[in-house]
Formats: sequence, structure tokens, C-alpha cells
Amino acid sequence: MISLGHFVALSTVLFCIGLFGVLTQRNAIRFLISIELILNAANINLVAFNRYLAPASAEGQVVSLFVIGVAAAASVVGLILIISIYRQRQSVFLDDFNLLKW
Amino acid sequence: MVNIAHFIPLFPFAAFWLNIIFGRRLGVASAYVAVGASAISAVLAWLVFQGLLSGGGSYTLTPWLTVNGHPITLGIIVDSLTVMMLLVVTVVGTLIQIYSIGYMGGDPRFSRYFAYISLFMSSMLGLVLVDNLFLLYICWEGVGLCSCLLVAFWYEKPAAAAAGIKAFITTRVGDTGLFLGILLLMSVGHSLRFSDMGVINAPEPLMALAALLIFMGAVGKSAQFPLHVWLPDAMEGPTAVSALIHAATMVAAGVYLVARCYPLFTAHPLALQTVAVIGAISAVMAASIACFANDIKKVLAYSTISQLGLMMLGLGAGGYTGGTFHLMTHAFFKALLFLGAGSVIHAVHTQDIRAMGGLFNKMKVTSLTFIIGALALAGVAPLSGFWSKDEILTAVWHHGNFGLFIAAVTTSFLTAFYMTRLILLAFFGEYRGAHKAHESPAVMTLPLVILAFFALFLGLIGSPWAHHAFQRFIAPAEGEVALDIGMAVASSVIALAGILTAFLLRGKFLEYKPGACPLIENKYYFDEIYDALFVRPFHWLAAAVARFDRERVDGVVNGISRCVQEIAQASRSLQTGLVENYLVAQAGGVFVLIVVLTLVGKLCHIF
Amino acid sequence: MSYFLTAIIFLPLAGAAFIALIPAAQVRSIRLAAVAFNTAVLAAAAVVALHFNVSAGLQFLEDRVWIPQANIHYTLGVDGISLALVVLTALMGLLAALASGCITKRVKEYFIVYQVLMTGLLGTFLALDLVLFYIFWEAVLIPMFFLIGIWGGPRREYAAWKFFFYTLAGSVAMLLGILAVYFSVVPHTFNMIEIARSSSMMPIAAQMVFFLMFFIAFAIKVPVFPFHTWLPDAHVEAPTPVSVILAGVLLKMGTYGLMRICIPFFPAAAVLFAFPLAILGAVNLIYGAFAAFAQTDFKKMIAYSSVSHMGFVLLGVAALNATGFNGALLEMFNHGVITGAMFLLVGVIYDRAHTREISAFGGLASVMPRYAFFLTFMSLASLGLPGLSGFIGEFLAMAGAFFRFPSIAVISAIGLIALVALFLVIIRKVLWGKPAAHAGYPDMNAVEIAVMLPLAALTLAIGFYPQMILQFQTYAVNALVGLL
Amino acid sequence: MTYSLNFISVELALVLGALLILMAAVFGAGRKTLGFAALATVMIAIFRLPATMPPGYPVFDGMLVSDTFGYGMRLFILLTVAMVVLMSLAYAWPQDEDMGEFYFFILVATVALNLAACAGNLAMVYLAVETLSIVSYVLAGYFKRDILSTEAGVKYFLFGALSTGLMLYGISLAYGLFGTLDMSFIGSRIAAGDAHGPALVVAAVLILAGLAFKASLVPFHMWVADVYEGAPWPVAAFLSVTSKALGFVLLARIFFSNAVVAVPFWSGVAPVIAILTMTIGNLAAFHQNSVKRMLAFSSVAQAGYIFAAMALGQAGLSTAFFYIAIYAFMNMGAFAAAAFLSPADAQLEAYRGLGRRAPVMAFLFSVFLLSLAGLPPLAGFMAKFFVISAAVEARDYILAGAVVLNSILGFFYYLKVIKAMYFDDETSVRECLVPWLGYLLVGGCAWGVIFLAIHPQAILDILALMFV
Repeated sequence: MISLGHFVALSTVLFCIGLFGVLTQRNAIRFLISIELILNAANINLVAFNRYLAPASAEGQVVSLFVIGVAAAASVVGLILIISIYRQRQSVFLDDFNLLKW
Repeated sequence: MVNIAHFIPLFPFAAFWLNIIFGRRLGVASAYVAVGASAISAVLAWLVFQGLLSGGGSYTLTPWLTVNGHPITLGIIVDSLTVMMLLVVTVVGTLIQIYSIGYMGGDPRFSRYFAYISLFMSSMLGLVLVDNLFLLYICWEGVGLCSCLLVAFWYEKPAAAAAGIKAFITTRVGDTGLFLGILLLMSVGHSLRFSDMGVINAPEPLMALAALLIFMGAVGKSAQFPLHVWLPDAMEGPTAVSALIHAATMVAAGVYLVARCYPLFTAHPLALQTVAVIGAISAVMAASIACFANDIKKVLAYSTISQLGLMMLGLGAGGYTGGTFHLMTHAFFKALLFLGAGSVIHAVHTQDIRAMGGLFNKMKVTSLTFIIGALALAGVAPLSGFWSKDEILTAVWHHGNFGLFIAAVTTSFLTAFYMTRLILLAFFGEYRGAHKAHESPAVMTLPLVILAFFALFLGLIGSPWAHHAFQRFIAPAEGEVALDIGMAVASSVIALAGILTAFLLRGKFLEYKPGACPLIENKYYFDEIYDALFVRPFHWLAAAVARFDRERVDGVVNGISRCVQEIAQASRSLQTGLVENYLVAQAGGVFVLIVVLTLVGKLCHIF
Repeated sequence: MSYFLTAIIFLPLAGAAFIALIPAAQVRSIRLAAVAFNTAVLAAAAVVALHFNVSAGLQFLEDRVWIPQANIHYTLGVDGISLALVVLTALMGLLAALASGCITKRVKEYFIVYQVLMTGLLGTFLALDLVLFYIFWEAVLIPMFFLIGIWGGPRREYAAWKFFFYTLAGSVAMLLGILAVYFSVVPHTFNMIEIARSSSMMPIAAQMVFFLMFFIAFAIKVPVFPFHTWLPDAHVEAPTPVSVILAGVLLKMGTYGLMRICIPFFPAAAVLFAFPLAILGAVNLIYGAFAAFAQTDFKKMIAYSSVSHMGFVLLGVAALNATGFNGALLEMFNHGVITGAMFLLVGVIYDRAHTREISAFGGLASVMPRYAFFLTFMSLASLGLPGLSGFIGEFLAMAGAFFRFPSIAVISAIGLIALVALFLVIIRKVLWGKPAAHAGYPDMNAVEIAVMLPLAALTLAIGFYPQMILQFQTYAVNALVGLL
Repeated sequence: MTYSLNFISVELALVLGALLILMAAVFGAGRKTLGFAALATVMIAIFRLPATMPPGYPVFDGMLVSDTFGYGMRLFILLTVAMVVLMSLAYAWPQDEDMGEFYFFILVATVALNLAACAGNLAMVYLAVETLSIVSYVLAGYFKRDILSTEAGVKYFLFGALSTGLMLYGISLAYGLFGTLDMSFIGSRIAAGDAHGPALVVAAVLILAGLAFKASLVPFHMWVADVYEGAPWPVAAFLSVTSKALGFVLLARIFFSNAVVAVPFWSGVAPVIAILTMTIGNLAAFHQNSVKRMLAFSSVAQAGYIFAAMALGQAGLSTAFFYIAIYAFMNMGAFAAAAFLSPADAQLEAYRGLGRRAPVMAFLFSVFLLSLAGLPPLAGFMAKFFVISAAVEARDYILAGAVVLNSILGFFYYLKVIKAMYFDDETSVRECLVPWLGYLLVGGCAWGVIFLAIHPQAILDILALMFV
């Protein structure tokens, strides 16, 4: 029987993978994917806690729906920016974005 | 009639400002302004003298400053010592100023000279009039300033400039002693007035120290033993200046100070003894140097130091009247000698007595007056020098200290010796100089004659024929004074012996090879010692301090700013511009925060 | 008279605003406006001096609430201690404005910044609320930074930076001190009078720490020995009128602070720190004189000499008795007048010879007799010749120090002799000797003499009748001694 | 319900205005008209604000909270946005930029800001912060053709996405801990002290990450310089004043108003973060030769001072927001003046000799810089003075000493700019003409800086109401 522990474990694992992905990626697109992982880990948490801890209200699920919507908007904007910088630098590698420094 | 005394210094002071501001326009008239002012002062001094005889006394004018709760008031002291000094300063001053009209004839800064002389007169007169030590110190420094300005009057000559500064600094060293004495007296005795100088009940050693410190000021000003080096160099100034300041008045201020604070010194025998010893040393040492000096003004300068030493010896040996009497007579005949020397230099344009000779028949008046002055100085019987020097010898004899008496005797002997040597070399034999010597104009010779008159007859007022009028006038409390015939004879014998030996050795004076007696010829190497001990270390220390300041202290300041800049430079390079670094930093920050907080939570076991 | 002090403080600021309206081209009218406003300030200061009741403490009091939350009041007042300094500031302000003829580039900005500086200075001496005092204290920094930085000599920026950050570091320590005192006085207040009144309650340890916090700020301004290296640079690089104000007034802010804040607020600590303070005073005196002796730049010599003159003031303050305080206050006033005059004279020679190397002068007495008179007069006043005002201040300070620490007073007597040697050497190197070939300089013109005459007259007058200044101080000084 | 509608009528007006402007831009309306339209929208929103009084009623059952603190902050946000719009009206935009979207984004951001200011629920906090961030990423990268601007946009996105992601995860953990996202409920649970332990710390720190990113505190401040340098001047001003203020508002709401979570957090770690922020901000700004980057780091340092006040706990809160109010005037004025003085080239050399070429604007710019540095007669000093006196009152001498020492460091680089303007003589003779609107804005800010120095009473009374 899947209990709350499993869900929390799953979400923590997802969160760590996403975090690891964010910190080590060279490629901007892979970065976006890792961000999605983190957001979905949070969603899992929200839904699981709603189901197991506060079944009365649907607050957790409603919020996770919102999160999905907003996450989509965020990645759209992210992609726009990455495309616009790609058009200028012909590369999406994060190391190339180093004109602004010191 | 006495309380007009405080106007005496004001006239020369006004003359000073007149000459300074309108000097250029007044031209020669500035001399008349100065002479007029000091003449008026002389008349006022005479009136005050009459007032004193008819029972006048000291009086105070206004409270001036309160220090440590005790008021210092501007007071005027009118007693025999002051009046004697007033008369001496004004009379000699006026005569010398008349003389310097001729002597300073063509000088471009004629009016500036008379301005300084008037300022000197006013501060000297102020010095003898004020009734407390603090105001005396003010006039004391004023006098020192004027001596520096006048010595360095021809400041184009580097030697004159250096001599002026040397004079001011050396006297200032002494004055600092006086300054500390004043502070000590104020902190212990709470009063600086001369009248209650003797009655201060304070711990013995402190009062002795105060007396010694005050004496240190006198030593500086009267060019006594340790601080005498400035007087011979001060001869760089015009001879009239040397006559007025470095012979008659200013150098006597030291003796005046000791005489004025005499109750303080007599209350502490140790202080009195030091005065005597210092006087003796200066007298003998200066006299010995004078015997070998070849510059006419240097001879007279060293003779002044030795005569002042004699006066200090007299005072130190308890002979208050002797010291003051010699002070008065010495002022006149030493001024005469200097003015005579001035007239000689004016004629032959050289100061080296070996290049003179045979002036007697060329400059009749100057030579005659000069010889009278010399005899008075040597202490030959009827002249003024004999009476006052005899007083001192009797005082030293009664004092009982045999060493001091020997010093006094040798000084008298040497004085007679070098004065005769001077006269023989300068006025007799054949003329060795290049210039055609001619007698000085009347304006210069007239003061010589008047001074010669004083040199001849001034002594008599202290002689038994005038039943010791001067002694009774100067120290009424000391009771009857008798002339010690034996001592009078002895001093005459000593004087004649001195003259005789000089007469016998006259042949050897000219072919005397310099270097035969290096110690005395080089003036006991005082200048070199002081230079090595004080001047050079002072410069070295100043340079060291400036370098320390520039490198060390500034170094620290610049160091701090440089290291702050370095830290800033380092922290700036944290911004690498690479996104990964930023993300790692952020995630790292979160991780560190979590770890720290859980630890902190565990520590204060909140969880 | 309730608004009089505010008028005095903000009159120069009004002048600045007025000058801002004048077009930059009309240089003459700008200078006239500046002189006019400064004369008005001097007149106002004179009125205050005339109406000053000699036997009363604080007068012309103004007390308005400024920020109730932080209990900050706009309090002004003048008493024996600050009166002489206010008059000095007004006087030097006017004379420096008159002597600003040598400023030719960006004259309009110069006078605007100059007037702001004057406001800051006047405010510092009149403020009785600690925060108000701090605000005016810091308000002086920026104008000085501009004055030295824009119109200064070759290394002006280094000097401006150094001056700014040195003083800022000190005043920041003072800010902490002010707040610490605010919170340790039971009825929390910034008012200096109340704090002084309730100063005995503070524990001795707290008093000592707060004393040091304030002392650092004032020591840098005085300047005291280890913190003095900004002074020579600032003086050498500042234009003449600015260095007149710097020497004439700015150095007094430090010693004024010592007497207004450090001594009355922390009497127990003051007694404990009296001996070190006296030692610092003696070191200042001797160190300054020796360092000055070895300098080759004429202006740097005068700068170091004012370090040693401030040594006298420190000795006076360290004496913690009526004579010492009187001497310190009088020496502050005299030093302002005399060293201000000396810097004006250095400016006169610099305008003609365009160099400050003392070896370049010589024999000027025959070339410029009037200049020679004034330089000799002022040098003698600086070396403390009795009969001139310099001596009276030094005498009282030394007397005060002697009563309390005789050994230190004796040691600092060496400084006296060194000072004499220093100024005589200055006279010899500049005035005496044969005039150099090219030294055909014109003598002092009318404006320069007009500026020098009041200073010389004041020096002579105080020298002959010191009661003129001392009468104002006695009440305040006795009150101060009463607190110890 | 009607009260709730009334409450969000401010936001509705803004949204309506934004949409209208977008439509007008599509139909080719002029740049000036769009600007004034945006300004009008903000004015209307401000007039709607009183309608949200009186405070105290729940809005949308807890999602938003109506209290005087929220009311005050919404007024602050609307005023600062009005300033930003005024600045962008007067700013010399490159010719080919169409301004419609710009004003649209600004207004949307304002809506998000207002909602965040009075958020009562953690979900609302996340939603508001996320929408604000999305809009800010686009604003930061507004100059599509300028490589610096796009890089700024991307960097801001990458950094922002991570931090909001972390915040969301924190919120989900909090939801797990307390079973609800309503902040007042969470606060009372924590106050009762029944939920604590490492989990709470992790949740708190993760939420803090999101907010600290907005408020640019130390570990999360790396993005500031690069984004400000790349972004156009008005956006940099907007980010440095309004969104930074929002960061502090949310910090106050979550970590202060009711929850006393992580007590060790405040007394132990917060002062360290504050000191680090100040010091690193000041030190990094030392050697900048671009005025924009220097101002960016100075805003980080100022954030440090604000957080120092907050680190003193409940007592320091009103001082912190007093500082924020004055900071808004100073910083907005400084950014505006810097923008008008040399719009294209932000290097220090471009500012040389401006003291003569544009005397009034240069003088005002110096006033702002000196006020930021904390020179006494100006409001900046008053703000710093209150912070230091709060620190000394709380016996936290280390913090007080740090603020004092940092203000010395601050003087160094602020003076460097003033030195360049007044001491050095100019290199380029480019005439600097500023429209009257610009003078209105900069003059207004200068008046604020000087008036608030003389009479800080005006703000102190409002703050007393807000933190009753």
C-alpha cells in the first residue's frame, strides 16, 4: 500500500535530480528540463500532502494546478529568452554568456 | 611726583612705531625722533630720581592677568636700584644714539636702525620698572628680540644673520630657565612680586631651585659662563649697538635681575654660592681669552663678559652695593670704550688691532677718551672703575672664600694687562694700516668726551669724600660703610702690576705666533663643543623625525588604504559572469544556511 | 534674540544661494557678494560678542524639537568656550574671502562651496545637540574635499582623499560614541547640557570607553601625534585661503570638541586620561617643531608648526585646571589668528614666486620691506615672543600643565626652544641674506595689507591686554572645572 | 464579497489599463501617449486605493490580507512604479524600441507586486512572485538587438527560475508540515511551538532563498550586477527599488508578522547575512568603472543596511521600512539622474566634467550619491542614523560597527563618481539635454531627500500606523 512516505521520497529524489541537473548542466535547454523536474517534485508533494494530511480541503491540488500553469508560462518565457540569445551567439552553452562580468 | 614713572618707556615705544611706519619719509629726522624720545625719558628719570629722594615709592596701575587664582598686576617699582638703572640706561642710551647719528650716517636703512634702538630702549626701561617677575619676563624677551634684530642689522652678511640668531637662541635657552623658574615660583610661592620675594614660605629645595632657574635666565642674558658664546659673535652688529646693548644695558639686565631678586638668593646660600662661582669662572676665563684676541671689538666683548662675571662674583659674595656700583660705573666706561673703538674702526676701516698703531697723534680726542676709559676699566686709582672694583674685592675678601678672592685678583690683573696691550698696539708705535686715519666728526667725539667725564668722576660718589653717598643710596639698610685702605692699596698695586707687565712685553705682542697656546686662542673650543653637542644633533634629529613621519606614520595610512583596495579588487573577481558559479553559490548558500541553522537549533536545543 | 544664532549659521548658506543666482561670468560681483555676506556674518558675531553677558553661562539659547521619535532637538547656544571660536571663524572667513583673489578658475563654484563650508563651521561651534553637532561636523567634510580637490596644488586629489577619509573615519567613531552616550544617560537625551549635568552617574568603565570613542574623532582633527599626517598634505595642496581656514578654524573643532564633550561628559575618565593626554601634548609640541625644522617646503613648515602649537592646547586641556583651560582656549584663538596670517603670507610669496621651496627665497627684506615687517611680526608671534598674543596662550597652557604635571611641562620646554629656532631659521632663509637675482617681486598690495592689518593688530592687542579675550571665558572655564 | 472586489479594484484597474495600452500599441499609438496612459492607469489605481479601507476583513477568505501594513506598501509600490513610468517617459530610448509592451509589462508587474504585498497565503506568495519574475525576465532582456540585454535577461531567468523553484519546494514542505498554506494559521501553529525540527528549518530556508533572491541578500546577490548592467536604466531602477522592497515586505510578512519561526535564525544568522551583504556590496563596488554596475552593487549594500535593521527582530522592522522609504527616493533619483546624464555609455569616463556641462543634473546626482553614502545633512544619513541607533539600543555593537565602517567604504566609490564629474575635465563635449519630465522626476526625488532630512516626521507617523 503506497503511503505518504513513498510519495515524499519520490518527490525528494525528483527534487535532488532536478537540483543536480541545474547545477551541472552546460546546456540551457537541459537547464529548463531540470527546473521542470524541481517544480513537479513540488507538485507531487502538494498533492500527496493534500491527500494524506488534509483530505478535507482541496487546497493542495488546486495550488498544484496553478503551479503547472505558471510553470508552463515560465518555461515559455525562458525559451523565448534562450532563442533570442541563440540568435545572437549561435550557442546555448551557459559558458558563452559571460560578457557581463566583474 | 613718582607716579609718572610708567611714562618713561612709552616715549621710546611711540618713537619706535613712528620710525617704523613713517621711517621712509622721516629719513634723518627719524634719528631726532629717537634721540628726543630718549632725552625726554632721561629728564623724566631725573624727575623720578628727585621724587624718590623726596619720599616717593612703588605703585600699581591695573590688574593684568589672573593665573591659578592669583592676580598678576601691572605695577611700577620705584626704588634706588631702579632709579639708578633708569638714569644709566637713559643717559648712556641718549649719548649712544647721538653718536650713532654720525656712525650710521650713510646706511640705507637708517630709520629702521633708530626704530629698533627705540624699541630696545622702551623694553629695557620697562624691564627695570615693572614690579613682578612675569612682566619682567615680557620686557626681558623684548630686549632679547631687539638685540637679535640689531646684531643682524646688516643681514646681507650671512655671519651677521647667523650671529643674530645665535644670540637670540642662546639667550632663549637661558630665558626658558627663567620661564620655568616663574612657573615654579607661581605654583609654590603664589606670587611673583619682587617685594614679597623673600617672605615666601615654601620647602627649601624648591625655592633654591627657583632661584637657580632665575639665575639661569641671568646667565643667558649676561653671557655668563655656560651661555657666553653669543656675545663675541654679536660684535657683527654696528658698534653703537654693541656699545648700548652688549656693553652697557642689556647684558647688565642679568645682574639687575639677580640684584632685584637678592632676598630670594640670600635666603638660600647654595644659590648665592653658585652665582659667585659662575661669576668667578666667567671672569677668569673671559679675561684670559681677551689677552689673546686680536679684534678690538672681541677684546672688549670678552672684557665685558669678565667684568659681568666680576659683578656676579661681587653679588654672590654678599657685596650687593659693590656689584651694583660696578654695574653703574662699568656701563659708562665700557660704553666709552666701545664708542671709541667704533670711532677707530670708522677711521681705519679694520677691526684688527695688529693693523692699527700710532693712532694717538692722528685721533687725539678718541685716543685720549679711550685711554681714560681703559684706565677706568683697569681700576687705576682716581677713576670710577677703581672705586667699584675695590668694593667688590673687599666684599669677596670679607666673604672669606679664598679661591674666589684669587679669581677676583687674577681677573683684575688680566684686565689691566689686556687693556694696556690693546692701547699699546692700537694707539702707540707706527701706523701699520692702509687707510689714512682721521679724527671722527664732532657728533661722534662729543659723546666720547661726556662719557669720559663720567668715567673720571662717577666713581667719586661712592668714595669716602662723598662719604659713600652711593652705598647709602643703593642699600640704606646696610649701615655704615668704611673704605678698607689695605684693600684699596692692594687693588691699585694689582692694576699697576698688570699695566707694567703689558708694558714690558709690548715687544712680543706683534711677533706672537698664533697657535702657541691653542686652548685659549680657540676660546676653550666652546663653539665647537656646542656645535657638536647641540646644533648638529638637532639637525640630525629633525631630519630623522621628518623621515620617520614621512615613511612610518604615512606608510601606515597609505598601507591601510592599499590593503582595502586589494580586498576590494579580490571581492570584485568573485563576479565571474558565469551562470554556473552563481547557481552553485546560491545552492551552496542554501545548503550552508540549512546546516548552520540545524546546528544552531541543536545547540540551543530548541528542537 | 531667539533666532539670532540660526541667522548666523545660515547666513553664509543664503550667501551661497545668492551667489548661485549670479551668472558665472561676473566674477567681480561674485567676489563682492561673498565678501558682503561674510562681513554680515562677522557683524552678527560681533553683536553676539557685545551682548554677551560675561558672568553668565549659556546664552542666546534656541531649543526646538526636531525629531520627537529619536528625541533629537535643534538646540543652539553660545557660552564662554564657543564665543571666541565663533568670532574667530567669522573673522577668518571674511579675511580668507578677501584673500581669495588668487582663485581664478571656476570662481562661482568656489564661493558657493566656500559659503557652505562657513555654515558647517559656524554650526559646529554653536550646536548644543549631539546629533546637530555631528551633522555640522560632517557637513564640513564635503566642501573641504571640493576646495582642496578642485582648486588645490599638483597632488590635490591625493590630499583631498586623505583628508576626507581620515576625518570621516574619526567622525564615524564619534557617531557610535554619541549613540552609546544617548542610551547610557538615564533620561535619554542628546542635549549636551543635560548629559554634562548627569555625567557623574555613568560607570567609570563606560566613561573611559566613550571618552576614547570621542577622543579618536577629536584627536584626528586636532591633530594629535599619530593621526597628524593628513595636515601637511592638506595644507600644502590647499589654495591659500582654504589653508587659512583649515589652519585657522578646522583644527579648533577638535580641541573645542575635547573641551565641550570629552571633559564635561566623562570627568572621571578625563582625570584618568589627563596624564596620557599631557604626554601626547608634549610629543605633539616637540615632534611638530622638529619635523617642521627639516622641511624644505615653506607651507609644510608652517603646517608642522601648527601641529606643535596644538601641542600647547593639548597641554592646557590635560591640565584640567582653570589656568590650563584658559590657556587652551586663548591659544586656540591666537593660533587661529597667527597661523592664519602666516599662511596668508606664504600665499603672498607663492603668488609672486610660484614656488614654496624655502631655498628659492632669500634677502626679501630689502626687496619687500612691508612683507618683511609682517612676516617677522607673525613669526615672532608664532615663536611665542612675550608682548604678542602667542605668548600669553602658551604661558597659561604651560602654567596649567606645570601645576599638574611639572615633569612634562619641563620636557615640553625643549619644544619652546625648538620653535624659536624654527621661526628664526624661517626669517633668516626667507628675509635675510643677499636677495636672489630674479627676486624683483612687487611688495604687498593694498588688499593683502588690508587682510594682514586686523590680524597683526589683534595679535598685538591681545598680547598687551589678554583680559580682552579672557573675560569671556572665565565663567565657562570655572563651570567646567567645577564638573571635574 | 463586495469588500473583496473593492479590495482588488486597484489591481483590476491596472490590468484594464495594461490591456488598453497593449491594444493602443498595436494600433500604432505614439510613445508619449502610451507613457501618459500608463501614468494615468497608475494614478487611477492610487485613487482607488482608499476604497480598500477599512482594514481587518478577510479578502477571498485568507488569500489576501487587508491590513495597514499592506495598505502602506501598496501605496509605496504604486508611487515607485509611477516614478519608473515617469523615468521611462523621459528616458532616451533607442529609436526602434516599441514602448507598448514595455508599459504593459510594467503594469502587469505592478499587479503582481500589489498582490504579493498583501498575500495571506503561501500559494498567493508563490503565484505573485512567479508572475513578477516572469515579467521581470522579459523587461531585463528588453533590448532584443543588444547582446548585453539579452544576456542579462537569460541570466536573470536562469537564476530566478532556480530560486522560485526552491521557494515552491519549500512551500510544499511547509504545506506538508502544517496541512495548510494560510500564513496566519501557520504562524499560530509555530507560535504554539508544536511544529519544529530540521524539516521546519529546511522549509524556512528554501522559502527564504526565493525571497532573499528578490531582496538581493548575500548568497543570492550574484545576479544583481550583471542584470542591472544589461537591463535598460528604467528597468534597473524598477528592480533596484520596487522589487527589492517587495522582497523585504514578504520577508517581513512570512518571517515576522505572526510566525516567530526559527528564533535562532534571526538572532544568530540574520546579522551575519546583513553584514556580509553590506560589506560585499560595498567592496565589489569599489573598483567598478561602470556607473551602472557601481549603482547595482550600491543597491546590494543598501539592501544590507535594510536587512541589518530587520535582523534586530521586531523592534527593527519600522526602522527598516523607514530606510526603505528614503532608499526609494535616493536610489530612484540616482538611477534617473545617471540615466539622464549619460543614457548610452554608463562608463565612468562618460561622466567626466559633467559638473560643468550639465550643472543642475550633476548637482542633483551628487546630492543623491551623497545621500546614499550617508552624508549628514541629507535623508540618507537620517536613515542610517536610525538603523545604527536601533542597533546600539539592541546592544548589537558589532552590527552597529559594521554599518558605520561600511558607510566609510561607501563614501569611497560614491565620491569617485562625484570626483569624476567635478574634478576631472571632460573628454567628450556631448551636450546633455533632458526633457522637463526628467527634471520633474529628479527634482521631486531631490526634494524628497532634502525634505525628509529636515522633517522625517512625515514618514515616521505613517510607519507608526503601519506597525501599530
